[in-house]
Amino acid sequence: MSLEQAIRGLVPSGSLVFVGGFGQCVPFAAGREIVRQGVTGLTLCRTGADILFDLLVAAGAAKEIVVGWFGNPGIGISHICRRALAEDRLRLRETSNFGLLLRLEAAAMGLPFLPTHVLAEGDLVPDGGRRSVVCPFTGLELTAVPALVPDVALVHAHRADPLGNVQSSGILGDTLAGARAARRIVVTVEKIVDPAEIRADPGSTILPAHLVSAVAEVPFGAWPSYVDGVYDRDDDYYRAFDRLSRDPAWVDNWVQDTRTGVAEVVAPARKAALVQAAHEPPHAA
Amino acid sequence: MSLEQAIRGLVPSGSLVFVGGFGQCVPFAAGREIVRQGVTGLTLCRTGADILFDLLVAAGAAKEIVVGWFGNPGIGISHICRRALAEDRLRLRETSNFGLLLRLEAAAMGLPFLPTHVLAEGDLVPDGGRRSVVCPFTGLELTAVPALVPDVALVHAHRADPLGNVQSSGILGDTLAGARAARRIVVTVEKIVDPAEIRADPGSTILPAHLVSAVAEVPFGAWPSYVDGVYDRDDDYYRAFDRLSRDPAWVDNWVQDTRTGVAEVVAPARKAALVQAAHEPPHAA
Amino acid sequence: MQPDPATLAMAWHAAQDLADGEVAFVGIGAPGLAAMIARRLHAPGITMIFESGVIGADPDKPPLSTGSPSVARGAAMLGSMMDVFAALQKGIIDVGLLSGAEVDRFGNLNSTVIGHYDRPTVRLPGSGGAHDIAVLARRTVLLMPHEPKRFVQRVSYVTSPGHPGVGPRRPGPGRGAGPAALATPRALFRFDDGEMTLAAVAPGFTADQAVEGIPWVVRRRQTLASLPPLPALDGPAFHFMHKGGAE
Amino acid sequence: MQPDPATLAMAWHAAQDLADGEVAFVGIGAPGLAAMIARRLHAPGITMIFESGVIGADPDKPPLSTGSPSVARGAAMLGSMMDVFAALQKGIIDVGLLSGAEVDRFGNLNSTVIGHYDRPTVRLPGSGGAHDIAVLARRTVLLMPHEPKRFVQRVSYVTSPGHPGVGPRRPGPGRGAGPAALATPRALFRFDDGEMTLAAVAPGFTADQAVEGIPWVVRRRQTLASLPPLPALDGPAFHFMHKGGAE
Repeated sequence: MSLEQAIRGLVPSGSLVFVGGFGQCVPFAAGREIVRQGVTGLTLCRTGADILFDLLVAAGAAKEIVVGWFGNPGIGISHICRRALAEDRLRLRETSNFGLLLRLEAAAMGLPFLPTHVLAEGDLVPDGGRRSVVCPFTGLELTAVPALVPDVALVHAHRADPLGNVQSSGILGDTLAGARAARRIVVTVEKIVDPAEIRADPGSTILPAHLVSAVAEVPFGAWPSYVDGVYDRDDDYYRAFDRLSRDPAWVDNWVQDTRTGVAEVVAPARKAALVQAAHEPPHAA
Repeated sequence: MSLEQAIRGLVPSGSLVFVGGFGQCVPFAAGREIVRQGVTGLTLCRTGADILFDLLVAAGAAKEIVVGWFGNPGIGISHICRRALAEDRLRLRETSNFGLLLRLEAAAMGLPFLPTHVLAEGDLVPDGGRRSVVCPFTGLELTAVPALVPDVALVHAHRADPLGNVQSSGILGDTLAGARAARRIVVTVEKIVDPAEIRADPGSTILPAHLVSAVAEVPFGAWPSYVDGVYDRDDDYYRAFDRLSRDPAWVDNWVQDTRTGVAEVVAPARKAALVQAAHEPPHAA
Repeated sequence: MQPDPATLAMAWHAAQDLADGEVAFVGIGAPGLAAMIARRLHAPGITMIFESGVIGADPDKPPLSTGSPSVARGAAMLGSMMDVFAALQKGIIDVGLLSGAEVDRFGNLNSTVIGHYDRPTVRLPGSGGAHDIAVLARRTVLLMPHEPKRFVQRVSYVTSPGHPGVGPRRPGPGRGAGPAALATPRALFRFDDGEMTLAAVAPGFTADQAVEGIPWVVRRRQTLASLPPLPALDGPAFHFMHKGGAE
Repeated sequence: MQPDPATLAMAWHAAQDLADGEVAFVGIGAPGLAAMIARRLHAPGITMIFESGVIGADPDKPPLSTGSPSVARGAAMLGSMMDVFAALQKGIIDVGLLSGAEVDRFGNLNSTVIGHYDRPTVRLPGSGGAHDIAVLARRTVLLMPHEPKRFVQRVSYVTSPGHPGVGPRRPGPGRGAGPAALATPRALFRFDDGEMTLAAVAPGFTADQAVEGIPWVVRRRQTLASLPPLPALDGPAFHFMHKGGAE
């Protein structure tokens, strides 16, 4: 299935969308396709939002975010979300990262809630309100967090077979919790491979075909984030974004360039540099 | 640390012991050392018991088992445990495999209980009694299972560095849930390797050093179970055990041979055959 | 270890209820065999899940245990036990294949004790994942040898709940629809209104033989179907059973 | 991106509270830097855990984010986010290193909003894992630049709870002991009786300078210790900061 078809069929306007990726494998290509198709009214969720959230908010695709953190990871705040919040174009439902992770984990486990020791103190009110639950064995009072069931999860990974058995490596963060929590999973991969290649190394499979609704090959589909051992993070892009995204005019152009496909053209030399950096041995001098 | 020291220091009589391994990597060497040292009064737990439980029960090391299933996996019942139960030498606390897994998972997550949809119907009464918990968001009534916190988990794996970073592959089953649930972890491995080898492939690490109290090199330490890609399961042993273990005299000899170390001497030809079988490609003709 | 012809027939009959593309939670022995046969014949896209955490298994011979090397080799994914039970509890497993020492007319299974719990006549290995599969799979298919002592009015211990005895089990959150079929070497039963009902008979057996020895008057559908004959044992579907080596 | 000298000093002072063999839950920026410095000097056996799931990280340069390639490369284990938060909730993480936009005299941290929640003056990125670390780590060490506006009597929003304001935080199941220390570029504070208390001063600063601008009368220990001087920037401890390339 092409990415165009997958998004058109599986990410209708108004969906609750889990956005996978943690540092690496952020599904930028899928996000750009959502922008191109003019999808609207999405609610986005994950623990810590990457700048892909900014694109979807700036383009008017997302009206709400459910997160533990939002910003430019390791660099600073989200200028785009901050403006959208101030202008009431965006609704924010926030919790802590662990709180959000447990909401996804509850859904992945088929449970309506999970208990936890966090979110009982301080001003963070869990989504759904602060509710407690008492352990029937110890009498200990815990906080309950309600399951969060995304309509669809977007995941980028290293490779998959045409059936949808997906393999990856490196940092996964909350990607699998969110994917397993969702009703459907749409996957982009660097490479579609033969099923025999997957079955020769089943320990590397992170999602089985029966959970995956669509898989599309999109090389460099996580750029400007990275794919462990394939290409490195484009840190320059993230740094520049902090500066550029303060300017609404630049943001409008960026959205426009995304719609026309210009925004995702990576210069060959830059691609080569990112690929080379990913192949340096650890702790190289 | 030697296995002898690890068991002496970390598995005192009376401990609640999680026994890792699921088909593969059953920690037989550690179990045999427990028998040799004359440890007594243990409670053993895991989802489905392997015949290592039979050895520990027959030797008088274990007085109680907390399981979802006990027997000779894929072959039949446990003649040894059946006799011990009938003769009141053994106490059984049983639940379903998922129920037991959730008890370990609760402990691994630092929670006193977890909710579940199972164990509400039928005659299986969860350990700690049947208690319900109501979801404060949906009003749905669920069953609560109490955390099970082993004093120590026994794990066999492929390799570890001297610090205790442990790597494995293949079927893990409930091994990591039980290990994370426990207060201490004692690990035997086929091979101790350099820390650099572990850090060159951090995706294969299943347990980090800070959770591991002791690690000892014991090649063939999972026999007669197997180690994925190293040596295969000694199915003949398991089959013969079903017949032999019906005879109390044979069982007494077996315990005696374990105490003297004779029981774990594997004939070189048999070793070679099991190693060779593990290196056949999948679906070989 | 080759299965005997009666076990094979039972697995073949159970396989009739498995459709292509379904996700099946299976165990060792006859339940696994049923899925392996379906996968090699009419349901090549079936996904076999074992409680050991193996997903999309494709054993090249009948495995001795759910943790055997042949279960892992050539599988689509090696997950954890929690992965597969969480999926089961989430309600996304189409069918669970189950057996037990005893079954009753409502599909309750006993794999715990025969006789009194504290002083049993026969102590069995216990639930394992059977209770969980019975409660959580969208539907279950039961496999029972045609041994009349295994069929009882009411099992002495309900390890794996079937239908409630007053109509069919009601599915809901964390709750599947219960037994859809029960396969024996002689017949396939359905659970019309939640009660075991003879639905189809294997070639060479009469309806009376299909229920022979079962200690209650077994309901029968008005029109009984015929089960397809067991494919030739030397055909490609059963090639996998003739392999030697480790299991 | 090399840290400025003040950030470096703050990290160095926080590192004084980290002992060899401890397990530290760290983030990006100054908290991670503190653990990296400790690991290269007095605490080589420290285990650094990032919320991205990376355990025993050994970044060869200060990473840009917790999910950066340099966090994964050369680590002891790549786990999941659930692995590391579950360990945190289990109470086995010795120390969490935290920062925030504002801190108050009881060690409460704000990283959510300045001003009213619905119409904030400044909207910050939110908790991330900070709330969870503050509640669950056995103890926390806070890092704050010496910017007086960041020190307030009471934070306007408690993202990450500190001490309750009436004595020290009581540890218990799923509940750590709270802030043990707060490091600035000028000093190290302790939380005697749950209140921020000047305990040690960095070379070149007086006690008065250590609390300069903080809008309440900061408690001081009777005897103030001296913090060790920052090691030479061109020494081996800081070699890792001079590397280029992707982070």
